[in-house]
Order: sequence, then C-alpha cells, then structure tokens
Amino acid sequence: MELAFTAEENAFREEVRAWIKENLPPDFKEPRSFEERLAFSRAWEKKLSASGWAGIAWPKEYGGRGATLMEQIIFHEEMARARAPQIFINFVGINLAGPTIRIHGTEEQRKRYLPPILSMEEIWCQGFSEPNAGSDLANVQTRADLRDDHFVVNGQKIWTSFAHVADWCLLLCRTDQSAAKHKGLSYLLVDMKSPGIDPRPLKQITGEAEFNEVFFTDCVVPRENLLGELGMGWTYANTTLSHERGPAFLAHQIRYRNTLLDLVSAAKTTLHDGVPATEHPAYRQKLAAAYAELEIMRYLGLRMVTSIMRNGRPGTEGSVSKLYWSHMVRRMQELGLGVTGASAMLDGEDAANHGSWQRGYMMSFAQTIAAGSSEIQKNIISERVLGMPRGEVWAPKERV
Amino acid sequence: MELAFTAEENAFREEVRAWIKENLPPDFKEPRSFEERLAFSRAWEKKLSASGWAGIAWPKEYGGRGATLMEQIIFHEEMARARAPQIFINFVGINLAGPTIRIHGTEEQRKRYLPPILSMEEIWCQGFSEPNAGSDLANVQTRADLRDDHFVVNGQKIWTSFAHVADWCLLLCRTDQSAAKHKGLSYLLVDMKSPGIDPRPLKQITGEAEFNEVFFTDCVVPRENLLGELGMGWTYANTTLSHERGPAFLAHQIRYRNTLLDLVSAAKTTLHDGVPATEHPAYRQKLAAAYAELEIMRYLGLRMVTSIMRNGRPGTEGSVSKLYWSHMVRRMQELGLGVTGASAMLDGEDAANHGSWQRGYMMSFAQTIAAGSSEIQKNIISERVLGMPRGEVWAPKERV
Amino acid sequence: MEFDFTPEQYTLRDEARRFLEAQCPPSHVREFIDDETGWSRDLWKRMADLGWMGLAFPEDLGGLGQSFGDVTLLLGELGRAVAPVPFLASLCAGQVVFRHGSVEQQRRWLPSVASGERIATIVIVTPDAAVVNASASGDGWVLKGETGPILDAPAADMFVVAAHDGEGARWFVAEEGVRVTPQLGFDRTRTIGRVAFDGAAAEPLSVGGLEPGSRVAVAAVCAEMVGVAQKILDTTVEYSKVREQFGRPIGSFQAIKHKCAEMLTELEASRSAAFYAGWSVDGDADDAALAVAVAKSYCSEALAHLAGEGVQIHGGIAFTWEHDMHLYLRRIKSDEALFGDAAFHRERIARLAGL
Amino acid sequence: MEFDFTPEQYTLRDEARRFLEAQCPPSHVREFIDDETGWSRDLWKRMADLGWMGLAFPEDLGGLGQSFGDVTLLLGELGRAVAPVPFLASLCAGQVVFRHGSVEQQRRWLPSVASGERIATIVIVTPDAAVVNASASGDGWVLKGETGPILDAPAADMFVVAAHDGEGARWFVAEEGVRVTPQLGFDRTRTIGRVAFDGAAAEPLSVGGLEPGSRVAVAAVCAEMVGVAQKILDTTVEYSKVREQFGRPIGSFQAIKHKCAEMLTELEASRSAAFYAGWSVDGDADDAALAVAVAKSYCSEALAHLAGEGVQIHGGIAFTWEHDMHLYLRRIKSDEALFGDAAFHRERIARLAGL
Repeated sequence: MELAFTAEENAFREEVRAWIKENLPPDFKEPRSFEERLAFSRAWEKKLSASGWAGIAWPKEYGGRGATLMEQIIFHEEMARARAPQIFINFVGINLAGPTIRIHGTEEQRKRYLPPILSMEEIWCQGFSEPNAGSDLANVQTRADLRDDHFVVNGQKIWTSFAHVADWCLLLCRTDQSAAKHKGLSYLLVDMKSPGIDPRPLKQITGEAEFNEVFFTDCVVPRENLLGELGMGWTYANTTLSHERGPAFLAHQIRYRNTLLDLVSAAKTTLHDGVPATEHPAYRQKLAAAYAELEIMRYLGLRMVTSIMRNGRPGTEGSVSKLYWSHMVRRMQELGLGVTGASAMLDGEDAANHGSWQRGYMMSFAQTIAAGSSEIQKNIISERVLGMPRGEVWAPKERV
Repeated sequence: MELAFTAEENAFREEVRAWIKENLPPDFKEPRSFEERLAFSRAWEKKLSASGWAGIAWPKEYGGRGATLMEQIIFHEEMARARAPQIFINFVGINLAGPTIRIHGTEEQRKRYLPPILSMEEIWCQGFSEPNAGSDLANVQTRADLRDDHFVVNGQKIWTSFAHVADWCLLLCRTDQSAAKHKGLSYLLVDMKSPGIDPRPLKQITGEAEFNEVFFTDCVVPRENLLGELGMGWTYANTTLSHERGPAFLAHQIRYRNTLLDLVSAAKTTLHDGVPATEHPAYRQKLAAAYAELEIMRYLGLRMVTSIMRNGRPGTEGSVSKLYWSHMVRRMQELGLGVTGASAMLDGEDAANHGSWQRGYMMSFAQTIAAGSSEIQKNIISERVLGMPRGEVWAPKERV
Repeated sequence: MEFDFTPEQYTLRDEARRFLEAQCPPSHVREFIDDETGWSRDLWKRMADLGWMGLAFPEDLGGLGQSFGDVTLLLGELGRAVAPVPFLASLCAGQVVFRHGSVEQQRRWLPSVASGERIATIVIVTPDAAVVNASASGDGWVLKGETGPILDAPAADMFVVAAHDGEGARWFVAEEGVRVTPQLGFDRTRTIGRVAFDGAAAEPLSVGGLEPGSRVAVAAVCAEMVGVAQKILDTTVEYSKVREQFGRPIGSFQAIKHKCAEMLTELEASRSAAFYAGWSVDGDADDAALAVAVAKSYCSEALAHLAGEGVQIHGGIAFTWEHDMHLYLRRIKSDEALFGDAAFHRERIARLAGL
Repeated sequence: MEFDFTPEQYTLRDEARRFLEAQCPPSHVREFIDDETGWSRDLWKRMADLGWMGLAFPEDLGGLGQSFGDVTLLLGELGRAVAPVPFLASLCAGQVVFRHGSVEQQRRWLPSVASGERIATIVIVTPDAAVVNASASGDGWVLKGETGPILDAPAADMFVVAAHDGEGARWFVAEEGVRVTPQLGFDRTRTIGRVAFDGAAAEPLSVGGLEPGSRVAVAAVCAEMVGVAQKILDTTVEYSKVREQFGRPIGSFQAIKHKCAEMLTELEASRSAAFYAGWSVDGDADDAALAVAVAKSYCSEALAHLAGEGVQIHGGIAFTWEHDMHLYLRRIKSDEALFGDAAFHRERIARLAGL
C-alpha cells in the first residue's frame, strides 16, 4: 500500500491548481438557480475547453489530453477542493455521448461528432429513460422505423437534461418491434433542430426544471445517423451507463466533504435545547458518524482506483459503492435539515444557507433512484457478485 | 376512549395482588438455569392450579375460570408487575394443546385430556417444527401411517419445549402422502411414554438446552388418538398458532418494562467516557428512544385489546404487533449489551447482572425467527393487510 | 376500558374524508403552492359551515362540545388532504386559550375562533420555552422580540404567544401591532412567517406556565402527521399495484412488499402513539407530558422514514413537481421540525423518566 | 498510488486460510469453548513454526520484517477461523513495545514475543486511558490497581500495561506478580480475565503516552472483525443457496438477496476502513488517530448488524449451539466492545474533527 503521489503527479496537480487560481473568480459561489448555473457553466466550460481541460480523459488522437487515471483524479480533486463548478452543460457530450461514439461509432461519425463536443460547439443530451422504462430500461418504447434512407421516430423520453439547449441527442430507441425486448434497440444520433421534436421542461421535486420531457412525432433521422450497428443499442447503452460513474468518485467525496463542512458550521451555530447542535447528544454522535461515513467513502474510492489501475475495472468495492454513497448522502442531507432546527420548515432564501439543505435533501432522492435504483443495485449485487439464485425476473439476463 | 377499569375489574385486580403477595416468595428471583426454572415452575404452577389460576381463560365448563378478556389482562399484568414467573412448564398444555383439543377434539377427548392439564397431572409438549419445516410449516414430513386401528409414526421434530418431561405430545404429522402439502396433515395426541420416542436435548445459542429434538421410530399411536378429523391438521394448526399470541401482549410489555428499568439502572452506574451512560450522548438518546418504543408497545396493546373486545380479533395494529415488538426487543437487548461497556465481553456470572444482557440478546433472535420469522410476517402483512399482489410462492394460499 | 374511537367518531372521519376529497383535491391545494401567503379561504368557510373549528370547544363558547379526540381524527384527514388552511395553528391557539384563559378570556376570544371568523396562531418554537419577552406597561403588558418561523402567522389575526414575563414563561394574547413577515415554507401548502413584537399590547392568560397548553399543540401535530403518512402509504401501495416493471407490478416484488409492511408497522405504531397522546391531553392524564414527547419523538422519526420510502418506491415519478408525493413529504418533514424534533422530545423523555 | 495489498500479500492470506481450514476447523475451536482458560497451544506452535508471531517485527528482533499490513490480513484469517489463540493480544502488546520501547527494551522482550515463546497481552480498556497506577519504588516502579476484562490475560506471561505514572498515562511492562482471574468470555473461543497488580514490579517503556501504540490495537481488532464478517457473509450466502423453503432456495427470495447485498456493502465499507486504519498506523500517517476511530466506530456498528442479519437469515439452525454462527456472532459482539465501542470512537472523531 502506498498513498503517495509521484513527482510528475504532484507537478500536474500544481498545474491544475494554478489554472484554477487564474480562472475561477475568487468570490465564486455556486449559482443557485438552474438558469444561472446554465449561464455560468457555458462560459466556464468554454474556458476549460479552450485550455484543454475539457476532455482530459479522452485519448490524444481525438483531441483529448489522454490523462492517466491518477491525473484525472487529481484534476477532479482540485476542482472539487476549490469548490469550482462541476462539468454541467457539456457533461453528456464529454462523459456519455463522446465515449459511446468513440467506442461504437464509425470512423466518419467520430470525425464528425467528437471535435465539436470538445470545443463546446455542440451540446448533447441523452434520450434514455421513458415513463415506462425506469428501472426496466430494456422496456424502451420510443420507436424508430426504418424507411429506405431514414428513420421515423415517435415516442417520449423523460429526465432528459439540457434537451432545450442541446444540439444533438444520443437517442435509445426501438428499431425492431419483433425482437426480444433488449435486442430490438438501436442508438440514433439525432439533430435536435429536426422538425417533430418537442422538449418540454419538467419541473422536479425541488420546484426547479433541470430536466425535460422530450416528445418525438414523426421525426426524421437520416439512416447514416445510426450509431454503429442496428440492434446493438442495448450493448452500447451499457457502455454509456458504465461511463456514467467515472473516476470522479474521489472528487465527489471531496464535494460531499464540502457539504459536511457546511453542515458542521451550521451545527456549531444552531442551538438545540440551548446548546449548539455539535454539543447536543442527538446531533453530536450523528455528525461524527457522518464524518466517519464520508472518510470511508474516500477509502472505498482509493480501493476502486487501485482496482481500475490493476484490472481495468473496479472490484467488489465498486459494485457496492453507489449503494454506499447514495444512502450516505441521503443521511447527511437529512441530518443537515435536522441540524438547522426550525429552519427546516422554510425553503429557498428564507431557509438556512439559502435552502441548500432543503434542496440537497430533495435532490438526494435522485441518488437512490436514478442510474439504477437501490433496489436494482441490490439485485445486481446479490446475483452477480454474491452469485445468489435468480428467483424473480427483474431484468433481462443479458444486461451487463 | 376510556382507559379506566370498572369497580369489578379493580376488585379482581386486588384479588390477584393479594394472592401473589401470599404465594410468591418476597425475595423471589427468576431462576437463571433452565433446570432451576423447571423445578421452580413445577411447584409454582401447581400452586396456581390449586388456586384456580391455571386456566383463567378456559371456559368454566372445562374447569377454567372463564375470565373476561380484561380479567385475563389484569391477571397477567399483575403477575408481570410482581415479576412473578411466567407460565412455563404447563404453557403448552394451557395455551396450545388445551384450546386446540377443546375446539377440535371429540367430547371424549375433551373429557380425557383437559382436566389433567388444568390440574397439572399431565404435561404437554407440541411437535410442530421440523428441520425442513421452519418458515414453511406445511412442509411437515413426519409421517403417521394408518394401519387398522393405529398409526405408525416416523420422523423428527425440533424446537420441542419440555419434550423430556412431557407426558403428551400434540403432534402435527403427515397422514396422507399423496394429498397437497397442507392437506395431508393431521394432529395426533401422542403418549410420550410410548416406545419409539427419543427426545434429545438441543443446546441452543445461549449454551442452555431449553428445547429438544424428538425422534419417532415406528412409534405406535392408537387410532382414537387422532384429534378431530383426518387431514384437518393444517386447519387445526392455525388454531394452535393463533392461541400462541394470546391476550398476554400487555403483560409482555410490563415484563419488557422491567427489562428497561434494569437497563436504566445499569446505565446510571456504568461509566462511558467518564460519565454514566445516561449522560453519554450516544446512550442517552437511545435510552429515551427505547423508553418511547416500549410505551408505544403498550398503546398498541391497548388498541389490540379493544379490537378483540369489539370484533373478536385484533385489527391492523395486531398484524404488525409481532414485527414491532420483536425488533423493539432486539434493539433494547443490544442496547443493554452496549450500555454495560466492556462487560459485554463477558458472559454468565462474570458479566453484569449475571449475564442477563448476553442471554437476553441471544434469546432476542428467537423473537424475530420463531413463530413466523419477520420475513414471513412481512409477507403476510403486505399480502393480507395491504392487499399487494403475490409474486413469489412463499406459502400455500390456504394458510389462514 | 376502550382504547379506540367510537363508530360515530369514525363516521365523522369518513365524512370528513369524503368532504375533503370533493372540496380539497390536489388541484385545489396546488392553487396555493406558488403563493407564500396564499391559503384557501373558500375551504375555510365551508369547514366553518360544518362547525369544524368549534368541534372541540364547549357549546357555551360557540363550539360543538366534542372531545379533543374527535379533532385528532379531523386533523389526520386535513393532513391527508394537505389542506391549505390554518386549522392546526388556530386550533392549537384556541386550545391554549381554553386551557389557560379565565372564563372571561375564553368568552372574549373563543366564540370567534370556534366559528372560524377569527384565525389564531400559536407563537412558540419548542413547547417548553418562551420565545419573546413581556413587560408590564401601564395597566397592561407589552411584548418585545422577534421569533419564527411561526406556522400560519401570515394568516392569523390573533397571536397566542409564549412569552417570558420576568418570572417565567406563560401565555399572552396579542391582537394588534404584530409584525408578520411571510416566509417561503418547505411545506408549500401552508403559510409560515416570522413574527415581531415591538411593544405590541398583550394580555396574559390567567393560568401560568406553558403546559398543558403546549402539549395540546404537540399532540395535534402528531395526529396530523399520521393522516399524511396514511395517505402516503395508501398512495404507495396503490401505485405499486399498477406500476409495472419487468412485466410485473412492482408491488409483487418482495423488496417492495417488505418495505410497505415496514411502513405499515411504523404507521400503526405512530397512530397508537398519536391516539394515546391525544387521549392523554384531552383528560390531562398523569402521563400526558410523557405521552406527547413519546408520540412526537416517534412520529417525527418513523414517519419521516416512511415518507422517504414512499418517494423511493414511486421512483422517478415522485421526483416530479407534478406528482403529489412531494407535498406529503414536505408536510411530514415540516411537521417533524414543528414544536420540537425527535431529538428534542427524546431529551424530554430522558428528563421525565429520570435518566 | 496503490491502495490495496500486493498479489504476494494475498497469496500469504490464501495460504493462511488453507492452513487454518486444515489446522483449525470448527471442531478444533470447539475443543476449547467449554473451558474458560483453554486455548490451542498446538495451533500456536504450528503458527510459530510459520513465523506468524514475528511477521511484523524487524528481522534483527527475530521477526520476518514484514509490514503491519501483512498482519492485518492474517488477523482477518484468524478471525475467520475464530482461532482459539492469543494472537491479537500478543501482537498488540508486542507492537506497543516495538513503538514505545527503547532499543534495549525491544531487544529484551520482542524476540521471544516474535517467536511465540512468550505470550504478551495489552492491559487497556479504551485506547486513551490508563487503567491502573504506577509509582516509583526504589530503583524501579510498581503497579497498583485492578482492571478488566482483559483479552487473553489468562494466557499471557507478559503484561503491557497502560498505567498512570503521576504525570500521565504511559506504557509499563510487568512480568511477575500479576494476579489474573479468568472470566467466562461472551466469545468462548478466547480467554479473558481480570488483572490485578498489588505492587508488581514494572518497567516504563521509554516513549511516553499511550499513542501511537494503542492505535495499533484498535486497527488490529478492526482487521480481525472484517475477517469474521467475511466468514459470516460467505456462510450465509452459501446456506441461502442450499436451504429450501416453499420449494425454492431461500437465496432466491428478494428479501434475502437484498439483505445479503446490504451485508456486502457494510462489509466492503468496513474492509476499506480497516485497510486504511492498518495502513495509517503502519506508517504513522497524519490522520492515523482519526482513521482508527473511523474504522472502529464503523466496523463495530456495521458488522454487529451484519452478524445479526447472518443469524436471522439462517433462522432456527443458527439458534443452536451446534451451529457455528454463534461463534462468529460472539466474536463480533466482543470485538465491538473491545478497545472502545462505536459511541466511544465517535466521540473521539468529534473531538479530532473539532466538533
């Protein structure tokens, strides 16, 4: 075991730090409304892009920085430590659409689509979830019927981030109605300016509209916009999903550490029963437990990184990490609400810390529901890691 | 809502109190070993029997006291409050075998078997569980083959209390190998002195042997010892099981209250981090939570009694009560171990309070496993109370 | 002994549920959720016509002379409907006047509260402490200080205030000169706000101390929470029967079934505790102080957990603003913090039990 | 950066597991569980032949010169086997001498500890506090006081004692004149007892204070717990695959599967914490004090829960003395209380984090 960094890694860290210092406004505060965030992130991510930080994990041949895993971690860590904004508007392009096109696209598609992602000339969204395809993603019903040289797309997607500002959509749809559920799916690269696409903002539990529903009505997509091969959508989708949890785990930990530090300072200044929450029997031990859980997230992350470096993929610790941190976050956010006392009854600017505990608590449900709900995670862990027998049909066996 | 007692009920309570005062040794302490408990309970339950307290819930025509539900509650409450021993060696006879014979037996069987139960001339055990029939009770495999005027019994029972001291056994066995699982079962009344019965003490998790395994090898049982009708064992078994939770719920609550009082006094005298556990952040709130949970068990009990008085059976509160109190007890016992600090590493006489926390903690697993494990309870609640759809076959539909 | 409501009381509950399903469907609730000071005056009038505000006040004070127990069932139904009315606040304030006021004070204030004409609120944060100071001024008293957030302060025209009179905490009533600043509530269905007294005239209620008045408030919020939680469980079970994934209703998966069974256990335990707390404050039972602390500590934690599970089982759909689940979740989480959270009430239990 | 053991270290672990499966099967463990002072001298000798007791001591002190990390894997395997030997106690005592003793003291005591010839134990209850008093007497020091329960005191012939020397807590070594009263352990596989010093001669270790020595002990017990918990999960998953109820293996029921998935999550988080704690004490990292408190607080609570679930899933069979599950449960529950429980270590975290 060795937790030290090499001289090269330390130099890289200094480079990142220097760049952040030069580019992040010193008084930067995370914008609170979605619209403000969008505006800020456009400018900020352009900057990243211009300085070559946008696709640090992308291979050099595709314009990326080809950073090592450790460099990626260091980059994300430093961004998190500086409380710099996370990649936002270009997230789908950089982390989902880009890698999927790079791995499964034709050479032509790579040349056409990858550079504008890196340069932020084209923003992407992804069309995955549907009202009836949540945990059961293979149940996608949006259909794309092939007619000579084009597909005609009809259907509805939900939870599509950035659909109203995106130029392209990585769309999972059914191209074969007769094949088995997960075999008739394909990926289309859809120009969001095409007629027949109607993105509607979807107000979420916090009252903000970060997501969209997207309705497709006789939307025409040229045949050459099929990604890779017909009927391979399910396989490709698993690539996309596997990129959704990147090497950003350790950086997330630092961001949650920022949250915990906020929580502790709230606890020090909020009286319960006449004493600060840090000294109240109920809260003192819970704060310490939250602290411990957060530290352990870091250790899990260190193990994951080591596994990825050794074997190209996380080990057992990786399969449980989402379950671990998503519930950790829920507890931490709920503790935040509790610590702020009667202010928990307020919201927005009237609540403590501009309502960040209320928003964080509500958003924490996204962690245990989206990208494989906790129930699905437990199915996967018990069957694939522990080798327990399948008793109920809950997913196609072929899901990777 | 009215929680007061009538004058008659109060008079009855005084009668019970007076009897206990006269009969329970003032320095009575619950015997700690099973053998001591057995010896004491023989004498104590004879006394109860002689004074007419043994079958207080039994109808007068069968020698009982025909006590009202409120009187039963009062009786059990007073016994619990005085920390008098619970009914033990005659428990199966009074609460399980007796009621089952009374309801399903022939008039001859009633006359033959009921009086010696009340008088404690005959001790009963019950042969229910088998190694492969735990949660899946319908899977009983002990077979009783009818040959002319007698059955020949072969098989193995487990978790049979008092088998080594019992005169009779209420035996659930399979009399029809070809019928559906739960339809081929019958009840036999088996003389434990018959040849071919071998009860062996079964050492349990605490190191004591309170239970037995019982092996039946070509054991002959006269045909007239069939309880009621052939093939009705499953139906009758549900009578037996329904009597297992009697109106003793509120009395149990008082006994657990005694446990909590012991816990609080342990907490007051055990230092953690230099302060009594009652003042330590971790334990103070947990003790208060245990106190609240215990109070709520009483309220649940009050609702259950009211439902039984109104409708003859408990309502929704009854269906969740076992799940509620069994896990409450586990938490309380585990808290007990925690509160005693380093003494949790000891056992028996070397541990705090003679190892009662260790024993109580280990025994608490019986509460969440026996008489319908928590998992089975949740199946029942979700399907029968909440009306959720059956997805997995986990029990014959006919189970009441 | 009979520890349950009478069939007549349950009939009243069922009628209330039907009334609210018709008069206060989610679409009605949603008319007010974007408005910090909005609440349903229409619904309030209809409730007044039914005599709900007077249910637990004696007939000679303009009420219907029923027990506080009847009101707890009603509170549950109003919770179930997340009704956008200041019922809980006004009820608690009225009950404090009823329990601490002189006959004259009761006669002066309660008939208009019982008729719904006057809306009162109770100015308190935790049930044991004064929130502002009272000082003698001329013939009377004046209040000074600022506190909040106070439930339904923006809707109220009478304030029953826990104030320190120099010797101890006691209840005062203020009607004029109270400055209310509306705030955005986490629970969007009710109003909430800061309350400031800058020398507002106030009159002390004749019976000193904050209890038993403050106990009534704690019992009331527990009763409401149980109603909200019942709605969450009902909605969740229904949804699990119709929502299909992997070709089967999700309610047929054991993981979902077991979660629902645990939710029912939490609900029935909470209901028992809320019943008992309501009963105990009604007759001022010996263990009333303990009973309300038991109920509020348990309901706060168990029902917040239940509400979270309800959202989790619904999955993505509950994550939308359009789905009603978050309205219930917000109500439960707000009630959790109202009049002392689980930690606060466990500390009360610890003290009452001599820990 | 590399945060995992090397393939060589895992090979050592696998060899240890095979060795213990052969030399220390449950039947061997059960030879000692009815005997308060019994432990396996045979197994101890075989372990000594493999050099296990000297693994983490330098070669010039008779050890094999490996890291403390190697030992943590071994501790896990010994936990997995609930091996009836005083390994953890003797290791911790030796490590304290190694970290706090002068070169001369190390040379005097450690070669015999590293060879397994001498069995030591660490006399401490929580890692921050002296348990007896030391006073100067002639040229040396004597110890006075009584404490316990002390792990493997009945097996030990050398005692490394946390004592107060009038100025502060520090480590002393006592060999003669120590009175040990064996006690019945909740964990029947190891010995335990009270230790009394009535003027026993003792020698202070040269480096004062209790840390970093006591941290090693805390890290060691976490490493052991992880091994026990892994065995519980393995056993439970295997059992769930073969035990049938309602005509199907119980491991095919979602309720059981989800419990096992939760257990694995608790285990992997605990393992990560124990790894990190072991690593941090090995190199005396800046955050070592925090890391061991994090590990012990989390492992104590999470793995006790895991052990309880293991029993629950086994059902009645685990309720028998003949089944081995209770041996693991008892080990976990004892380790939970050893060297400070979750509450204690959370309080440490709170202080270290400046709460």
